[in-house]
Amino acid sequence: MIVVENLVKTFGGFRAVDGASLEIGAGTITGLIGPNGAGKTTLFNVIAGVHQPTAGRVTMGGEDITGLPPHQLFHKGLLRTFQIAHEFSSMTVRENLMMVPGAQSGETLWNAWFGRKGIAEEERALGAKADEVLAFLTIDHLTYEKAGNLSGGQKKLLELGRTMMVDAKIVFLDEVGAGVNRTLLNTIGDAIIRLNKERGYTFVVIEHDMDFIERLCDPVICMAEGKVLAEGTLAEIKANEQVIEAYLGTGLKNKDKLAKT
Amino acid sequence: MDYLNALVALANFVIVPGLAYGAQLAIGALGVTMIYGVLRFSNFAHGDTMAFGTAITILFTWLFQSWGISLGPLPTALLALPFGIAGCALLVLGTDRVVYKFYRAQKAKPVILVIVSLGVMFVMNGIVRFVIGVRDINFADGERFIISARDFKEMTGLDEGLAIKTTQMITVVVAIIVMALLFYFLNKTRTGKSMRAFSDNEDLALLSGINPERVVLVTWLIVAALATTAGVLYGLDKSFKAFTYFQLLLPIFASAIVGGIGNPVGAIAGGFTIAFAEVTITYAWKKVLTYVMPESLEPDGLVQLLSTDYKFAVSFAILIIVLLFKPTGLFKGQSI
Amino acid sequence: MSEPFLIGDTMTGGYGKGPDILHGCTIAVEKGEIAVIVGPNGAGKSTAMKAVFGMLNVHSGSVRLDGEDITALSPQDRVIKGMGFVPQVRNIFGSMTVEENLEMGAFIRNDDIKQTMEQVYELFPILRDKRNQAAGELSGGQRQQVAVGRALMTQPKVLMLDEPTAGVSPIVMDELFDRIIEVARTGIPILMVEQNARQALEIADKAYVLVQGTNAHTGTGKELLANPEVRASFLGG
Amino acid sequence: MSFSLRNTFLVLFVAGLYVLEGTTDFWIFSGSPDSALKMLNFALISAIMALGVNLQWGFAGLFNVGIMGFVALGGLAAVLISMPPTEGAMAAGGWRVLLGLVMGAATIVLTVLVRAKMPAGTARVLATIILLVGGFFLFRWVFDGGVEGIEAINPALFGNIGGLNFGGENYKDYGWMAIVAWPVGGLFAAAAAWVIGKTALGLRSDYLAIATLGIAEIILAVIKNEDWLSRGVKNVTGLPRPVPYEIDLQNDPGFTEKAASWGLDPMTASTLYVKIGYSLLFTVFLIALLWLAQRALSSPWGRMMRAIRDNETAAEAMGKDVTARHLQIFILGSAICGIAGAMMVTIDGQLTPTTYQPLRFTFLIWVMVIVGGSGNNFGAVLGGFLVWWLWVMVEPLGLWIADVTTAGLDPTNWFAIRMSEFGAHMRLLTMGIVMLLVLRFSPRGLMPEK
Amino acid sequence: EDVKIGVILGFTGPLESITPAMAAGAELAMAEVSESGALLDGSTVTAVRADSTCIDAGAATTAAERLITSEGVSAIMGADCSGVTGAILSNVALPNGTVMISPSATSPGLSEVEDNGLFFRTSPSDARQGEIMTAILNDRGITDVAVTYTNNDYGKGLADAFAGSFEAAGGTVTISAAHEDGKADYSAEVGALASGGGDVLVVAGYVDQGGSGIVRSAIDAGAFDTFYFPDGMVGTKLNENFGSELNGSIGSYPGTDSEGASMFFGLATAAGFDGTGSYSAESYDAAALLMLAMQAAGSSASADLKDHVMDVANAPGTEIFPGELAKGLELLAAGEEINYVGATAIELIGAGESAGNFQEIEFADGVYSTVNFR
Ligand SMILES: Nc1ncnc2c1ncn2[C@@H]1O[C@H](COP(=O)(O)OP(=O)(O)OP(=O)(O)O)[C@@H](O)[C@H]1O
Ligand SMILES: Nc1ncnc2c1ncn2[C@@H]1O[C@H](COP(=O)(O)OP(=O)(O)OP(=O)(O)O)[C@@H](O)[C@H]1O
Ligand SMILES: CC(C)C[C@H](N)C(=O)O
Ligand SMILES: [Mg+2]
Ligand SMILES: [Mg+2]
Repeated sequence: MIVVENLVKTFGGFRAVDGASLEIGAGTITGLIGPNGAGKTTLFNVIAGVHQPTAGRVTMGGEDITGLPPHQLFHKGLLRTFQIAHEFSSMTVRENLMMVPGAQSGETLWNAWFGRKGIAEEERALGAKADEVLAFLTIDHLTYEKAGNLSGGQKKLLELGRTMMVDAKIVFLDEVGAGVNRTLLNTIGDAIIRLNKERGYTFVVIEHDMDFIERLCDPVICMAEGKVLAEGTLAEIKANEQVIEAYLGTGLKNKDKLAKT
Repeated sequence: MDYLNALVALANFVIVPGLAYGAQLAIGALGVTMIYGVLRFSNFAHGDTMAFGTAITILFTWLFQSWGISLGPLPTALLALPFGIAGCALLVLGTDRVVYKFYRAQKAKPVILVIVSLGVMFVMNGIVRFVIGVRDINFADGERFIISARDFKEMTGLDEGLAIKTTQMITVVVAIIVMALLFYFLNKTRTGKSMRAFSDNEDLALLSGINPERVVLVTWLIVAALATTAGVLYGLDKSFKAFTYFQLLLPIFASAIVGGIGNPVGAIAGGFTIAFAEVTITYAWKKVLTYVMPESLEPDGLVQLLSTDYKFAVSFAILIIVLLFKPTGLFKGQSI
Repeated sequence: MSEPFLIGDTMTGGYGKGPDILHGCTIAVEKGEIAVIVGPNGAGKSTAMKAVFGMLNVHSGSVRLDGEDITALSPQDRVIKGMGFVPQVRNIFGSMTVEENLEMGAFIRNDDIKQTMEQVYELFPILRDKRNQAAGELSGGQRQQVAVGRALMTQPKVLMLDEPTAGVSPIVMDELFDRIIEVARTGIPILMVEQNARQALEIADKAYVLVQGTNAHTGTGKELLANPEVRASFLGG
Repeated sequence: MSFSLRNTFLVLFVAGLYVLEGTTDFWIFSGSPDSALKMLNFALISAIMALGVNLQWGFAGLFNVGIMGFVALGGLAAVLISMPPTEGAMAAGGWRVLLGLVMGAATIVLTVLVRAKMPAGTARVLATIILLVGGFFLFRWVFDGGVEGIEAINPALFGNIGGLNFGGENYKDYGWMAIVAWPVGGLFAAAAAWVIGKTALGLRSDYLAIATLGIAEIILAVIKNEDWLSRGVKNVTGLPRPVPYEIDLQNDPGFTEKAASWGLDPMTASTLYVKIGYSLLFTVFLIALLWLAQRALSSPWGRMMRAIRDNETAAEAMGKDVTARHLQIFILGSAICGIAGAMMVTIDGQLTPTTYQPLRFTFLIWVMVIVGGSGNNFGAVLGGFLVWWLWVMVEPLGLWIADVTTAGLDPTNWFAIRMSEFGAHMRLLTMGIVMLLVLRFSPRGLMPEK
Repeated sequence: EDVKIGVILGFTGPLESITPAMAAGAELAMAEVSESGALLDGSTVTAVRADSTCIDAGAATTAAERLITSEGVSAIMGADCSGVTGAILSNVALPNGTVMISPSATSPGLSEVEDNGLFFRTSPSDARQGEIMTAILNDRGITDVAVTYTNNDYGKGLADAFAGSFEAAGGTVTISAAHEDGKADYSAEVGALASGGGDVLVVAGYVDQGGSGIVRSAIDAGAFDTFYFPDGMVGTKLNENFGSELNGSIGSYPGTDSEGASMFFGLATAAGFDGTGSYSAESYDAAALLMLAMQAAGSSASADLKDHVMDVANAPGTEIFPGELAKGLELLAAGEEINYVGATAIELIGAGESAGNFQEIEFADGVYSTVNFR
């Protein structure tokens, strides 16, 4: 679905992504892991059009999408969430969701002025959809709260909720799990699986929680220092020496100092 | 062909005035940039703050003159400057207490503070005029020239003169010293760094034990010093008039922003950029070219890219072009 | 039972004029111990931490540090009393370099900070490489490391961490927890909110489950880990 | 929409200020309906400007500090549309000027095309330079000649190309052309906004601010110095107007009779008649614009704009074309300012470029928006009315304060002497104090955004 | 009766520093009349001030509106700047039928403006001054001059008028560059002017505005040694600011060697203000003319007095000087004719503007003095 070829992104001499090549198969839930600063988010940002690549090419379903601006990619069915939540803070939670779908007829000025009827219908449908998503994410009690007042985790949920408002082809999730309660995260995982199975969304998931990756992802790609370090099933990755050394580690060393009770 | 005369003419009409004016703008811009950098708003009252500090300085200058105290070749106003700064500091600290503090506590948006500063500007405007009146005041004394155009011609035997005024020299020297001090202060000292921390993330600064009141206090003290110094140097070089100081605001803002607002080095660079843009773009090259070109090719027109009518338009055009290529100013400034 | 070193006792309060978020919630930590707070999103965990740090209107209940009532103190004064805090969001100085962030952490200290800084760099080696880079340009996990490093620079008497491991890689998380254990064992109490709850509860001496601003469960880390109800509703089974 | 009690009170309060001005001479009020209506007319224009700025700032977070430029462009339109053409100007150089302008534009288009066609490299740079420099000189040669021709036509009175009014000598009978000029003023401003937006909208907050400020200065420099266009600083006076002239009314027996039947003398009746005429016209425009703005704000379009204002990156990722939207709203807001600018020139009856000072035409409008409550259309309009009232009334207010503070003082007292010299300057001081007080007690504006 | 006269001047804004002396001049005349008790059987005159801001037509017309409709002023002494004067005239004075006498609006455009006989000025149109300047320069054999003017209708109008007549007389204007008032720095203008060259720099600006800034900058850089100062530049401020640096420079401004001028200076000094300030004398005359016209009309209403302004200002009749307003009023009351000469030897021509008597000045020993009258 997405093919990344020799992608390079530098920030004033520093190569954040350094010749990464990878493929994301249609219909998969691909996990993307790697140490902090490996370039995962930067890779996302380049694919999603936030940054212009220094070199390399990105194609989506065969079409060259290198350097297209984010709003165009959105209309091609490419959605993403942000690692650091980007809510619309002075709008209500419900509005945050309702604004997402593209091509709303009420988004042209002419219709806003003179096309009240049709818009009202559309709005009702959007509202219903938003309420559904909020209920699913268990934050329906906050429907009319300003998004800026949400707790850290709630904002993360809202990020995810936005991707559920439209029919996407491919969704990039940047650490949706960080800061989200694990029980809820399981529910989110279920939803991702369902969207993947029932609606055929492709997912790319950055996550540091191995349990979550394990439940969802196949294949898994591990990046380090801007390059792809390893690729395969999670089991294969977990067994990879380099990955263990750079990323997974071998558990707590100070176990002995813990309370004995 | 006479390169020497051409060079002197260019220096006299472009380089020297550009340097002095640039330095005046730069010190003004430093004050604006400090407030922006730490307190995060564009202070429209800065021009009038400068006027107030200068007015106090002038009052003290008159006092000293009446006592017969002087600095010899240097203007007496330099002696009065510390008193002006002190007066100005009292004013801005009082303003902060009465006005700005409230909005800080409210965590008001920067634009609210901008408009509030507009209100403060009106009030200070009134105060300055009450204190010293609306007239043009010339308070420079001491030696006016380091070298005057006439003396230069006599000395060198050239056709063109080169004039360097005492005030121009003082301005440039002071600008360099002030910039160096400020740069050192902000980047190397603990108080300076704590000010930057405060401007970056107020809550976290609190959690690091930085005392916000102190940061604000120090900022205003520095601003008072910068504003008064800029105002006095400008007033010495040209003259003091309340209305002109208000008008100075525009080029000062332009300097701060083109250099990269919030960045002291940028303020300096911006000051000189704006000054030279104004002076050079509309310069009529006829005089210089007459010396350089062979007689047969001497220009009969003025050889002026654009008439001086467009002086501001052009300097602003340059500013916009700079911003298009460097969207946060010459030296990466902040943006909220 | 003697008074814990730091205790936020039956606190009730909320943001500004808004509704109460905390309803008689109590959190405490003993010297040398690690206390962990878990709970669903929006339960009020961060709010409780902020309340202990005096960044919120607490209109009933009190906060006591080492037996002294500090309810009325400003956050700054609490820093001076030796409390250190890493908030959940906006926890770095984005425009300042990594090193300057650390220096700011040590703002209230007047002694030599070189050694502490060295320790932080050892704990988070990546920060040494990035010492002259603006913290705002770091990756999510790196920022988190800066945030924790900044708090450690204070050499606090008690350390409060709001989700320190959000977004950090497993290896760094392990190292962080290792370090937290070490710090705690030197006698500095640690109060921490965590969503990586299972790992956190494993190292917790004491744990609180917060739901809707009240204490739902309290016990040792092991007890809560073993509690099937807690597991199902808060730890993801 | 439901108005809260507080808002109703505020509206009544501000309305009351105007009513008092017109009915009682108590305190600082004049008790003159004429004066109240005059203030009302300018307040209506100010409110329209505030609406435009609120659209840009309140809806989209665009920091436009170049309002003055757009207002001035609107004024220029009023001259170019409603004045008659200067006789012989087209022949003397008008065509040549037009040709020059077309050639100037063609040079730019050509350069852009050539740059698009040619591969990057020295050759392209060279071609660009040759095209631009050559084009510039050609343009100047054609253009300057035309300008000279036009400016030579009776410079003390004309020296400009004039406008499109086809009334010729009797152009004042075609006063309705002034109304046509208002929307054209909007178009002028919109066209300028399009160019500015295309180049500068990528800049953030304060940088955009200084860019717009600069562009306003550039626009003004052109209006001040291109005498062939609208006489530059020599001003154009005697613009036609959409309402009758007082003198004509006074000389119209029908009107004087009517006036007498209302118990008014012809003078008073005529001045009131004219002012009310303007008020009605402006009110129609204001209400129409307010309706459009309000409807847009409460639609999905408005929601999208607010989202963009809150977080551009996220809005972009959610498929919203932030650049295009910014451009759209920048053009709209500027156009509204242009309309207001044309109205202002019409009611003044003259275009005086030196009038355009940032303090009055940019910052005062900002004060209106912020004091009224940014993000709230009604707030902006209310702010327009209140702040304009203040701007005018601080003069008597200031004098009153000066009087009160020196009452009972011996006139030789130093304070009294200082105050008597200073009286007029109480104006700005008072303005500042009142502004600070308003913002102190409602820091988010009188009618904050919900 | 208490007659009210509006005094609309730019008390705040770019001309704020010359305005007080102008207002004082006008009010001096009013005080003189009030004290005499000779006006319309013992009426007193009160000045009502309003701020024209000099630049903001909106604010100025609103202020004027209030003066007329609320304060009920009979006539207006003002406004000062040509731009706002035109605005007030066509938007307020005309509809309300109020007489305006401006002391200082000199733009040639105002001669042609539609005024219904309501507008007068005690200053000459700049078209006239252009000719005078040419004559003075020609007499001194100066053929090459550079010109700088303040960028408004006054400056531009004067510069154009001057350039027209100077070039027609065979002179050369090497460069004509505008300067904006109240700006921070004039090096660019001076640079361009110096490049243009010329024997004399003509500064068509305001003395306490950009004009002085240009002069300062030009002297400091050694660009020009001799200057020509038209009306807006002549003031004691020049002596104070530049002193002997200006030795050899020349200029011209409205005025005569009439005793009137010196009498007015004396009165002003006694009243505690500087009568030599720009347009202070013209303001005195403007106010005086209004009151004399009232007396002649036997009514303080504008509709009546407008037809008498020209009569009292011009011959024939007994000459009236500053300080002699009471005498004028009495003569008028007795049905005799007067010829008000006033502080500026005023003579109204054409559409009611001063014919323009100019005095030629020259700097020597750091002060200027009148050397000739034209
Ligand atoms: N704007 C920037 N300027 C300079 N360096 C940057 C910038 N953005 C990212 N970097 C650097 O690029 C590297 C990759 O960052 P990135 O955010 O892609 O990491 P990541 O893999 O997402 O890490 P994490 O798991 O911590 O989120 C980091 O070392 C970071 O410091
Ligand atoms: N600044 C604020 N103003 C008003 N309400 C707030 C604010 N911050 C948080 N809240 C509300 O308080 C409640 C508790 O928030 P808090 O941040 O304490 O949750 P939390 O337990 O830390 O959740 P998470 O695990 O998601 O971080 C939430 O419902 C949230 O909407
Ligand atoms: C007050 C004067 C200097 C005004 C000037 N003569 C003008 O017409 O604008
Ligand atoms: Mg990341
Ligand atoms: Mg939290």
